[in-house]
Amino acid sequence: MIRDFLRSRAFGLVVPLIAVAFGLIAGAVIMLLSGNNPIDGYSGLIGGIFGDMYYFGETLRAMTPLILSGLAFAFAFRTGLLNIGVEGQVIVGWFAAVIAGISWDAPGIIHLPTALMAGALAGALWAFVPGILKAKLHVHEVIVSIMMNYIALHVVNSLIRGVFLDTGQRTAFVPDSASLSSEWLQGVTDFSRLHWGFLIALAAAVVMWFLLWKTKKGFEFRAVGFNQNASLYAGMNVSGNITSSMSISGAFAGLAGAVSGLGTYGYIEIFNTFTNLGFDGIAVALLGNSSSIGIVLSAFLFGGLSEGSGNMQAAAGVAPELVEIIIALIIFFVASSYLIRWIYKRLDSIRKGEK
Amino acid sequence: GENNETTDVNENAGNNNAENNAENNENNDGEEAAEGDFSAKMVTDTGGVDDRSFNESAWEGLTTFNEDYPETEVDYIQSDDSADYQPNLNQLAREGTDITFGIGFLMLDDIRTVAEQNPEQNFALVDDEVLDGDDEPVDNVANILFAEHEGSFLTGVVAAMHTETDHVGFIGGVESPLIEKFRNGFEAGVNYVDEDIEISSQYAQDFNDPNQGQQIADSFYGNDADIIYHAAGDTGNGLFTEAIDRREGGEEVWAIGVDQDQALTEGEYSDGNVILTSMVKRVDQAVYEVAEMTMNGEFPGGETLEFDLEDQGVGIAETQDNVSDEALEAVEEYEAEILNGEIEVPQTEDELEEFLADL
Amino acid sequence: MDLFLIILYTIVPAALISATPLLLTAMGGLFSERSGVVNIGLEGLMVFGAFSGILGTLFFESLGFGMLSPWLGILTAAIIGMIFSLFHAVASISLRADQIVSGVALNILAVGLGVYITREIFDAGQTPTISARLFRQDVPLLSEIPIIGDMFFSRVYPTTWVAFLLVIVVWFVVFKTPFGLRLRSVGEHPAAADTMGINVNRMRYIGVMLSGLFGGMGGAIYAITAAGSFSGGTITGQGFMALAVLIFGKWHPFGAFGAALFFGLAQALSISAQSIPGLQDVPQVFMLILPYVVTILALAGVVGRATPPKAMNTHYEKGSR
Amino acid sequence: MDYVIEMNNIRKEFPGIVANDNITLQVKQGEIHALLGENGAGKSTLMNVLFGLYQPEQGEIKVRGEKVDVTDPNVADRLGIGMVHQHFMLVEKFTVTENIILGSEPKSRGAIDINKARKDVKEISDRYGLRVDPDAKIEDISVGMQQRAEILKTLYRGSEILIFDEPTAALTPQEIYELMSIMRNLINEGKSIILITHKLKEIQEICDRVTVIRRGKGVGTVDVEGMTETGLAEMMVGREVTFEVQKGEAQVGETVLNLKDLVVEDARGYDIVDHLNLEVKSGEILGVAGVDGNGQTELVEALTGLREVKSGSISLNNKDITDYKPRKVTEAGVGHIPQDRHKYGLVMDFTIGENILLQQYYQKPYTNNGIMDYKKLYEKAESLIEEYDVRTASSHTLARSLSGGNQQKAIIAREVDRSPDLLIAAQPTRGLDVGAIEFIHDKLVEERDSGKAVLLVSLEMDEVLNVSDRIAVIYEGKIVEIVDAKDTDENELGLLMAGGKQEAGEAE
Ligand SMILES: Nc1ncnc2c1ncn2[C@@H]1O[C@H](COP(=O)(O)OP(=O)(O)OP(=O)(O)O)[C@@H](O)[C@H]1O
Ligand SMILES: Nc1ncnc2c1ncn2[C@@H]1O[C@H](COP(=O)(O)OP(=O)(O)OP(=O)(O)O)[C@@H](O)[C@H]1O
Ligand SMILES: [Mg+2]
Ligand SMILES: [Mg+2]
Repeated sequence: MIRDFLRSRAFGLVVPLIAVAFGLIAGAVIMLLSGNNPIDGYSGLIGGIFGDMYYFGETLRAMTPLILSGLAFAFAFRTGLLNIGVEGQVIVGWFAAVIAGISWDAPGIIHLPTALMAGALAGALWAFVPGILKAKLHVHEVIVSIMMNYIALHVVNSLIRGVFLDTGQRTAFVPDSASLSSEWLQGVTDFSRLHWGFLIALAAAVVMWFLLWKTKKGFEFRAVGFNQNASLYAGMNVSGNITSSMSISGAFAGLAGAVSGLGTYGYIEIFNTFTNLGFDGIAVALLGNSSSIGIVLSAFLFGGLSEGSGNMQAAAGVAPELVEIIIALIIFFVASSYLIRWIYKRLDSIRKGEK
Repeated sequence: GENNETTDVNENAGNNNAENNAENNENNDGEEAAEGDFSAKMVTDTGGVDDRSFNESAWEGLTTFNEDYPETEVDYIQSDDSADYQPNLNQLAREGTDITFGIGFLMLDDIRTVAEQNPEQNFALVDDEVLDGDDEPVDNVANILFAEHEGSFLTGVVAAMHTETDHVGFIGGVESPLIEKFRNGFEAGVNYVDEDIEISSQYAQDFNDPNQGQQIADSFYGNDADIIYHAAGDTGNGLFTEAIDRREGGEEVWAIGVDQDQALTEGEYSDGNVILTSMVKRVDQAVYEVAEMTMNGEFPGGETLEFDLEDQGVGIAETQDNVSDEALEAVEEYEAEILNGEIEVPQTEDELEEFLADL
Repeated sequence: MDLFLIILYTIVPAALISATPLLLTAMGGLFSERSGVVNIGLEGLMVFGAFSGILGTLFFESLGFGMLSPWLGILTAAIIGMIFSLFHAVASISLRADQIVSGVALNILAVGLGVYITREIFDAGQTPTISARLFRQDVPLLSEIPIIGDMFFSRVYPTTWVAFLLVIVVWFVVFKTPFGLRLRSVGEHPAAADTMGINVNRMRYIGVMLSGLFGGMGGAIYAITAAGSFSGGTITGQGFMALAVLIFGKWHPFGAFGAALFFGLAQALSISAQSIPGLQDVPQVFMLILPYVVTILALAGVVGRATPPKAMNTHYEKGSR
Repeated sequence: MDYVIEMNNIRKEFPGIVANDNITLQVKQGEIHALLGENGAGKSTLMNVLFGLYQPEQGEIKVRGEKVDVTDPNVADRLGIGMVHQHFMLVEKFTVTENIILGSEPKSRGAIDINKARKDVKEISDRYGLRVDPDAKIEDISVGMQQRAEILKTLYRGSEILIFDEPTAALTPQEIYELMSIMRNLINEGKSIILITHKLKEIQEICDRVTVIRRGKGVGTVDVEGMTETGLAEMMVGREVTFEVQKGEAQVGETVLNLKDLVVEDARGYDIVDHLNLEVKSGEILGVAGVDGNGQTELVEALTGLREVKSGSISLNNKDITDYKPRKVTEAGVGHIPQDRHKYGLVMDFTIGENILLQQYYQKPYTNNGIMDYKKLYEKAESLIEEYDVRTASSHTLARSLSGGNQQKAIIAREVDRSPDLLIAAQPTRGLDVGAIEFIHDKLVEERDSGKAVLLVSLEMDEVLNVSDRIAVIYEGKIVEIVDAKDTDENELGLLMAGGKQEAGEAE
């Protein structure tokens, strides 16, 4: 009985929920220890997520690129690759999409898709490098993708600075024909920056699920991820699969950048540091167990917590870093689901013993 | 609902006698408070409210304002990344804040958007000018600029007066028009004193890499520069590290700080302080003034206030222990020349070239 | 030729400075990964090391320890880093969390906790600047050696030489002592180690805690020598670079030494390029990406495949195969 | 009676299964005691209990008459119990010496005294006749030498009671022969041995007594003398077992596989397959016999497209398939039961269903226009699971959790079901119990009887002799002789495998 439950899908949901609860309790303890009122803190936080349509819209807006960068990491992860380079792929994707947006004119029906494609392609290209090196020369993809992050940052900054600078630190705005922003979505959410990219991100989650679990290619990606030799034996093109799954991962990352550029901002600016969208994507993916649904949910949690933290500070004077602590602890508890299972089993056997 | 027509920048900015205003408004204030507290709040950029730079300075302005007018309410919201600017500005606007300051030119576009969405609210942007789609100023936004080039010119003068090797340096954070103003002003100042002084300059392309700052400083000092000015945020801390290190090793080198009187917090070594002087940008004063004007119903919406040498919006730091009297005299002299228009300090590369050609 | 030497005189000392924290942190990663625990959390360990190193220095300064303070600060960071690393150890060893996930959580936690505590203590997002510092010094005698002396032994931080000595110590410990043999066996084939009576989990705990110790020192040295204070932006990516150094160096102390130095050189070159005739006209962006591009080329061309410890990223349960 | 080891009424449970159910095992001083049982009967579990890796739920253990509590391998070590595990417990990147001293290293001034260690290893290996190179890395040495290193590990610790868990499964006949004499040496030195093996012949040859367990329960202990192989097998399986492979005359047809002057390099660039010529015809099983390392592995890899051919040609049904990629080889009509089932045969983290369709997933009806139809895939897998008697909880179970025999059955189901013209079976029964072996041999014969060509590569002389119609002996990358299985015997084969023919030829 317990064994069945512990293995069941339902339990798969219970673990993250308990983990979130643990994380929040730990956060409350930290607030108490540091002399803050946890109830005020959390009501500020929740107010900052659900308080009104504006905040809710902003939360959805914040989670949009996180879904995509989470998918990017998860896709590679599912195929046996560690794509630490999501960050760099986000940056080049952002850049390419905005440049495709500002450098020519076309009707929206062509312009917007091209700009999005440009972003995805740039991300894919950036990920192709560690992919091909891994496939052909067995170079560890982790280092190459870390290096590619820095290269992306410097190259993109220098191109903006040298070629595309408009005012201040940014390029010109993309025209409406290449913009994802939606007056309607802004209208219903009381002027939040929610944009069509949100739907693209949700669609991408479906795409990833479909690709991995419904297509022939997905079968091969997963097989190669688990066992290259057996995949070779079964006639799969191993190095081709490594390269393409890395590139697909990069395309998701590039889209994450593209929706930020075409949706939230409308431009790209010189980055003083990394955007962190990519690094947060790693955490989102891991928290979501690298599954599409899990990623959407954990991106919501991430987006919500970080949006809400502003209000938490304003309303209760709690430093926004608390949210990072809570996120880290939630990840910790999810990863340690063994602990939760163990506690559950213990409780169960105590209950039985009493009967 | 203050409606201000665009007025002449200087005319308005000239009206900056803070103390005077403060006294004048004591009476006024009681009425305002009765209607509901006047609130002035700010959104920091990603540096945070305690960045020992302009965010901190702006917050100081607001806290002083609050001390002077205790019935008012002041507060800030911190931004963790640039995607936070808009929600944070929006949040303050929604709370009905009487004036919301955006600190840093990175907030330019966000403040425009939020201001357009909340036409009843007042905003002010530090370090840039908000223009709408037709390049016209936005009615409910006041723009606060500083003449960094003028202040940097004076530090350039100090550097030129102090250099023993006739070689000085400049370290920039990320290359951008704003940081260019610092550099061009500095170079103009140095070469105005002595055309033959060599100036090395380099961008770290990062505001947050003290290690690189140190290495750049190392290579400048190693190539005989003895005074280095920085406009590079945390990267500049590496400059101080290197300067202290060389000082301890007996070398006579100097560093010049930026934005605040950095000698107060940085640069100490066993036998003094390596910071020769700093280029101070009085964000506090600017914020204070704009808040006060707004409270008095004189919100300078749609206007651009440039705080320059004349209004003491920029200048060299109060800590002057290391500066020679000679240099101070020169500073005074050139300051007067700038004020009376004899010297027009260049802001851009092109202007600098022209300026140097005319020497 | 002379010019070449002059270039070396500028960039070698600079390379040593940037290599030091990377190298120490990579040594930490080496202990952890050699014992079979992946350590993506090196970044977080450095962050926490930087935080506790600065805090420790400030604390000892205030007690009047003077010039001893930074050293005590580094020691503090080593100890606190070790304690902090228990987070990763407990999760990934005892609670069988995925090691990569746990490392990522560690990174997020370090920044959050470091800045949060900083705010609580100083009411600001960054600490004050330390005043007791470490200074670059000439190494007695050695700095007199012609050419080499000026390059390697003049104006170096004492921490650099401590780090280099530690590399030798690490090498000795890992490859020459029973402890090292056991540590490596646990990372290669935990079941085999278990049958030889070695407590697998205990070795792994030690491995991870040593990574905390070294990572903490690495972060502290970076903060104390270069930054002088701690804020959320003090460590941005150095831990990942240290991970790259470890992999590039093929999980070997001397390999990591070479990799760190190589990396430091590339970086120093990119910074000094503007004062080197011939390189002055190269657009800065090429110089900025140089270290990273060269690393990729080196991996692709010369260094080739690196095989990680075999049991890395696996949990050990008795009796499982 | 003085038993060195007494395990009384041992019970050990794993979640959902009782691996040892009230088993009693008594080992006399100075004997070689066999432990016999099918795959999964519980032999390894029982030994792991004795060695302290598992704690029993019930039962007692006595060592030299004294009741002991073996809480971990260190306790076993102190009691003089050493174990050579079924799956080698060697660190591949370490040297032989390092592996042996691990956990009890000689020290001098804090460092390992590697010279003393090497000397000690040398001394012990000389004493028991265990040839090893103390400085060689495990990954570079033969399986036989790895085995000897494993034994040395126990001797180095001074173990008096040695447990060998299936030590011969991966050894060549020569190595088995050597191992036997080593075991005799050990007994002469006064040690006692518990030997687990599926090879009844070995039991007969070397063991004194045998304890048989079946499905976790003890069946009994008997003296080996007077027991026949059939008797032992019956005791173990609980039914009659035939050892002779039942097969009729071969109906030999056209040439299916034709290899001409085939040259293949090994990883170090050495011509390990060296101008090899061979034909396999439909309706026959051609066995390739040879000592390990004479190019068998590379030959099979070249045939199946996993390794590049340097020169020469491979043709299948008169069509040149040299340098075809694996998938094209498969589609041309080749089935391949790989030698290493974990490395090549299975994706261990895929379900057993996905593994069974690993060669067909991309074809209709499992894939239509790039979209998979998992429903069809699992339907097919389930029918094969049924047909080939793969014992698994469901078709959605991960391959990892199946026992070796059942994993192998799944591979055979996959390869045979496609009904390839040529079936290449490399070491298809390694490590399996007699029941499973019987099943697999029957399948090979069935294929041959339906007119397919079968190429059987095996290191087990028995298997080659029993199953094949013709036997090709491979030596140093060449086929040195082809003999009719009916007309040859172990002696002749053994001689040929050792290069006998060539030497004879050279002498002429
Ligand atoms: N670690 C384990 N966890 C759970 N069940 C196990 C474990 N090890 C063994 N078992 C169970 O115990 C039974 C006995 O396994 P064991 O390995 O002892 O068999 P064996 O007799 O050694 O088989 P073989 O001849 O294949 O080596 C298995 O059928 C399996 O169900
Ligand atoms: N760690 C484990 N957890 C759960 N079940 C296990 C475990 N190890 C083995 N088993 C079970 O034990 C049974 C037999 O396993 P075992 O490995 O002994 O088979 P085997 O035939 O000896 O395989 P091999 O040929 O690989 O040695 C399988 O049914 C498997 O499910
Ligand atoms: Mg077994
Ligand atoms: Mg077995």
